[in-house]
Amino acid sequence: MLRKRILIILLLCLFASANFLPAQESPSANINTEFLERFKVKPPTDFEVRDTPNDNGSSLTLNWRLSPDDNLWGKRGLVEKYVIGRRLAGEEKFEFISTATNQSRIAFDNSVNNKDRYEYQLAAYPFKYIFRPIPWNSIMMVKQMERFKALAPWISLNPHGVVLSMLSQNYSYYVDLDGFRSDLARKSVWENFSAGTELSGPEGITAAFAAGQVVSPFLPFFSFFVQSSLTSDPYQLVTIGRYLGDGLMAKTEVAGPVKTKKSWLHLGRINVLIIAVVLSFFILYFIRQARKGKELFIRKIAGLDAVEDAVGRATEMGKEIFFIPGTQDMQNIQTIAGVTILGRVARLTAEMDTKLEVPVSRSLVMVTAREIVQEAYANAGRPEAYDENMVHYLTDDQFGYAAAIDGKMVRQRPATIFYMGAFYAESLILAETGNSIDAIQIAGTAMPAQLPFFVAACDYTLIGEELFAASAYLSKEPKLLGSLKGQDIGKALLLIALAVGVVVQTFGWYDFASLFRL
Amino acid sequence: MDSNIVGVWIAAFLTLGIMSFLYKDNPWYKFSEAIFVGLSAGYWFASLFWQSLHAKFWTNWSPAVQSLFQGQFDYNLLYTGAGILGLMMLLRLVPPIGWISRWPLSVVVGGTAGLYLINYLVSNAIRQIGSTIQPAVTFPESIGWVQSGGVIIGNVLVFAVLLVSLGFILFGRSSTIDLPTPTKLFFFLIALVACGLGTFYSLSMPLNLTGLIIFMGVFCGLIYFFFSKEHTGFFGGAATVGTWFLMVTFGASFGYTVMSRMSLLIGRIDFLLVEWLKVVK
Amino acid sequence: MNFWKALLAIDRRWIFLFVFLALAVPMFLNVDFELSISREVQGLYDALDKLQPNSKVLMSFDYDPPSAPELQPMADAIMKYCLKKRLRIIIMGLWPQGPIQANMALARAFADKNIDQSEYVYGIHYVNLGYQAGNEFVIQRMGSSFYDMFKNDYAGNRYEELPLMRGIKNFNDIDFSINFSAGYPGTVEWVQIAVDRFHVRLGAGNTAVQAPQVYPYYNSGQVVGLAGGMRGAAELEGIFAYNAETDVVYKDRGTKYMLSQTIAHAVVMFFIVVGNIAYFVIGRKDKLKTSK
Amino acid sequence: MRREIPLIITATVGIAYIIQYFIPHTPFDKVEALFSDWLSIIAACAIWLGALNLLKLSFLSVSKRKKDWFFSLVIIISWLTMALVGISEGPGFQEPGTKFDWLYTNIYTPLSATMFAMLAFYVASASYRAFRARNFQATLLLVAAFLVLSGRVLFDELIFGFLPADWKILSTISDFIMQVLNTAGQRAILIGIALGTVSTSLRIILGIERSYLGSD
Repeated sequence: MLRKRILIILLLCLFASANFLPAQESPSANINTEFLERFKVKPPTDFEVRDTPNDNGSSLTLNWRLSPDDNLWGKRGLVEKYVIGRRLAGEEKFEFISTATNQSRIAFDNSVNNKDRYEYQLAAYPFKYIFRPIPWNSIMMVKQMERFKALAPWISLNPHGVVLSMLSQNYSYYVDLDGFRSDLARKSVWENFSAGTELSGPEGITAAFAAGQVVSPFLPFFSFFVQSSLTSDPYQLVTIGRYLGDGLMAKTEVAGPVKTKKSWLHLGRINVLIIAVVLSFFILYFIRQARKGKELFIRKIAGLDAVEDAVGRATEMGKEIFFIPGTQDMQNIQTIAGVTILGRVARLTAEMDTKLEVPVSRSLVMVTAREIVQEAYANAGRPEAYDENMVHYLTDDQFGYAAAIDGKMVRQRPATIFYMGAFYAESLILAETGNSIDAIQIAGTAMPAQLPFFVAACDYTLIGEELFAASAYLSKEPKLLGSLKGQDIGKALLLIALAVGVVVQTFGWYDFASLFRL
Repeated sequence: MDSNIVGVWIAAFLTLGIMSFLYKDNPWYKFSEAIFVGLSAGYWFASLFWQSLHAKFWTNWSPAVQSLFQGQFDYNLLYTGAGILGLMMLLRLVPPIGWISRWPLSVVVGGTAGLYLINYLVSNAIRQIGSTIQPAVTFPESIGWVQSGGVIIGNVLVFAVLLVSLGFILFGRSSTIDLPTPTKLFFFLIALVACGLGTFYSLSMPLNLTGLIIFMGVFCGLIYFFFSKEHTGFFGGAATVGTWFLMVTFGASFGYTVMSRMSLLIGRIDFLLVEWLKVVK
Repeated sequence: MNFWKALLAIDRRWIFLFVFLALAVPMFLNVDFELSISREVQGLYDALDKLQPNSKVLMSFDYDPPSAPELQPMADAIMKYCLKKRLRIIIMGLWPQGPIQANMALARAFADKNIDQSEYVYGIHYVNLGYQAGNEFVIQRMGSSFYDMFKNDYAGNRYEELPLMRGIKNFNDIDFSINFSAGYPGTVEWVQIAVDRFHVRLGAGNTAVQAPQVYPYYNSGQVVGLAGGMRGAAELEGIFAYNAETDVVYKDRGTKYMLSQTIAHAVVMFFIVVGNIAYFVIGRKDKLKTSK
Repeated sequence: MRREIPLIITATVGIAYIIQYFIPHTPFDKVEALFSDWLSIIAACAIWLGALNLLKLSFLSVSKRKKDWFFSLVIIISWLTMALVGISEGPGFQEPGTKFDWLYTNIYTPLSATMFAMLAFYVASASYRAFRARNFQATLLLVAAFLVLSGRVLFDELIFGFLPADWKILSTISDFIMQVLNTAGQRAILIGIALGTVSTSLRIILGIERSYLGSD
């Protein structure tokens, strides 16, 4: 295996030198300098490092102004990215941390701790160009090199030659100078960067990679190979790029030293804190008031009057009433609200002596609904009229439930149908059939996607919060009434803020909206 | 036979099986549906097994336990707690001790409540109010033809809405404004002229009323959901305008939902015609 | 029974058949057209366009096959654009099926002959972190550390072995984030946590059912761009195709389905009109006193 | 014991999440991180529970030979197939080309997609038989829906194609509805829901609301 590889490498060397030897004859120092000058970039300015405010001391913020060469050249400019280096205060060498894309002015270092002091340096990194990857195949390689030469005639002018970086399928040995991702690449780039030396020619690179698995013989222009120690890995050359060398990076002054701070209060969120406290206060205050037995006023909810009329209509016609409490289980607050309204409907049917039918899709809902209907009949003074089979379970399956109710509607033709609770797509099927049998339909749900269909297909709809308000009104439960009232105060405060804010803002007096920004 | 071709035929068989329900309920549909129900539960089971329990719990917990045997304490040992709570959740399948599942449930409920309290307050209330507070009227220097069309339509609509709501407040059945009818009419006439001039003005120079319209919608909509005061007088008028905004909103939702549903069907028809029958390229 | 009553009493199955045919026939037709681009789609395009090559883009695929007809065309187009633009792509999913849909989008992009798969290396240029259970808590946790949520990627590779992920600690290291969402958890959760807590720049692709609820977030800038439903997909494909400097084929299924979509809308509108005419001709049924 | 401990847990976890938002200092960040990790594992178990529960119900149905027990058998078989194939494939079970992926692409995808695509038919028939301009509100709704429906497809191009190319009248109107009127209405709903959620969450954390614990 190893032999085979040495053979391949030798062969490659042969090919490569055959390819590049003529070019070697005319390397011109002048052109090199000119070339380098052309690609030299200016460093970014005003580089500073601060503690990232309002966090647990795990981050530093780096700010800078763009290098003047960033975004000069057409759309892209000369700067490909910014390279960030960091060292502990007092140490000499910088360590590569990460890169930021060109046009960026800010970066975060999230890999710091709260104990140490850090210093930073930033460098603008010039572009290099990436070409098509080629597989590990010597003949292909030669072809590719030819193509590459055609694409990049300056190859012989570049003193640093071509860099081939390599990828094995096992990432731990992966070297990608393009992305600076591997530890090997990291080290080399940053060591040379911090030492201030330019990578001149293959020797520089050899030195950088001495600790790694650099095994290739160096050719004048065909820089180097990196080899994985895993022998069975199929190799793939991924990038061939013009490598300008780290020496071309334009570095800033050292910034720092800085240390992170842990904050005890997130200063940007004080407005949220105040609003949350005020709102919670009102909600809890009104719940307390309601528990003490204070009457809390709730406006007339028109949908509840419609309930009475609709039950009356069924009575006149001598037909049944269907009540459908949605397809969700008892822990859904919409189902709870729906079942509360069922209590009201049941009381009316008991008083008017109309037949009520409640098909449900959850066993727990069935149990609760039976209790509620029974209680309503007892309160109306007609416990004997209650029959357990008024409330019956059909199936848990969403569409199965809809289909079963569909069939019942067509057969029994109820005069009035209530839909109160949480509904999904089945709402459509139910409301359509209900409409086709000319039933009066009253719906109530807080499902935003189903509300439009109910509004279009039903005679009356309790929209969203109206459902909860209705149930609070009917159940007289202090916790529901109190919260409703507390929310109303919250709404009133927000409405006032809104009105004042818009007026103030329209006349351009004051940036009122910033109170609500984060 | 190529497994892909077999796959496409099976997929078509099942697709048509589900669609056969449109004709009427039948065994073919029930069969397809049963496969769907079983398969999707199996899918969740396998998916969660590898992607959550294995990747998340086991890979953290087992090395921690191993290192415990070597006498080291690992922070990841705290995952034992999660493991126990997860097991408690599964105990719901055993009714006599099913109540124990309330413990993990209350972790979920508590966490969700804590997170939601802040999230909804911040993203859905505070930030929404903040971005509604903007100048009601702006005068953009230049806007394109298309936008100005929208602005003009918007202006006409707004003036119409203003006019109608003013009419409602003045003459509505629940109006509490106690003035002689001629005076009311006079006010209304002034408003009418103002609105007409405004509309005309907006045709000649686009003033952007987006801020005002959004403000009115939010304001009136919130008043509709305000339960501490009867909907009479100004409140009644505003609430009525609020319902109009809500209705337009529902109309938009309606349109989008129809669009969505139809897209899904188009996707299936595309499968039948392109991938299965290959009658369309 | 008069004509209108008979018309309304028609068997539903005829309607079903009619709809099926109305949607199938346009599939055989091919039209090309220039759609007007709405501001929210333009916003999404601008945000992507401003990104520099090698910027890190987080894509969360929060949908499953039923919503794919709407969201897949968007995902395909954006994936193609990001690959061609050499953005580094990090894929994840809050729905278990999401990462599979992401792979489909990748496959579709690489099937384009102008995007050469061999130029893109898994782990360096794109990564699929897979699904994580926990809904919005996953986003919340990613705010402090991606690694803690995704110790392994989709295929079981370790996080630290993925070169792309090594430099990424949390949302601070992400330049832009896109979310394809069909419901819960989805765009709303990303806005509430990633945007409002961790200041991520977010673009969204939504099913049409969800899109209207996302518009307030677009208006307030919490979402920088939004593509809703099939129309959003077609507009995205259009704007990419119009601005593309490459030969990548952007106009794909979103554009192709648009004609069927048009017919579908026409059918629904026609039904509503006919139904309502019949309703008024027959005469309204006796009304409730309180109903408005 | 059955109620107190869950209430204490709920309060602790809930308060931890709220405090963490305002105080980034340790230990609150650590506590929040720990709870989040736990939560996602519990969530996974909860979904697992659903999957197992289905299996349990189906087994009961088959063993008691209930009506349609054959289809319950189909459920069990397909459940087992998917789960076993998935688990036997190892962590890379979803990679393209695996058996699991085959099942997913050719069986799961068409079934789930078709299930939801059926709604298109129902929408169409409901639009014919149920959506009526029965009052002013419903009329407004339907008009808005019409404008949006027509503006989001090719009516501008196909019907008004004779107009100058940038006169997309219907698109402009529907853009206006979506970006302005819809935004306003949705925002009112959002704010209302937000306040409701705050009060419900507050009640849950403080133990005032206990309905999630069920009754015993």
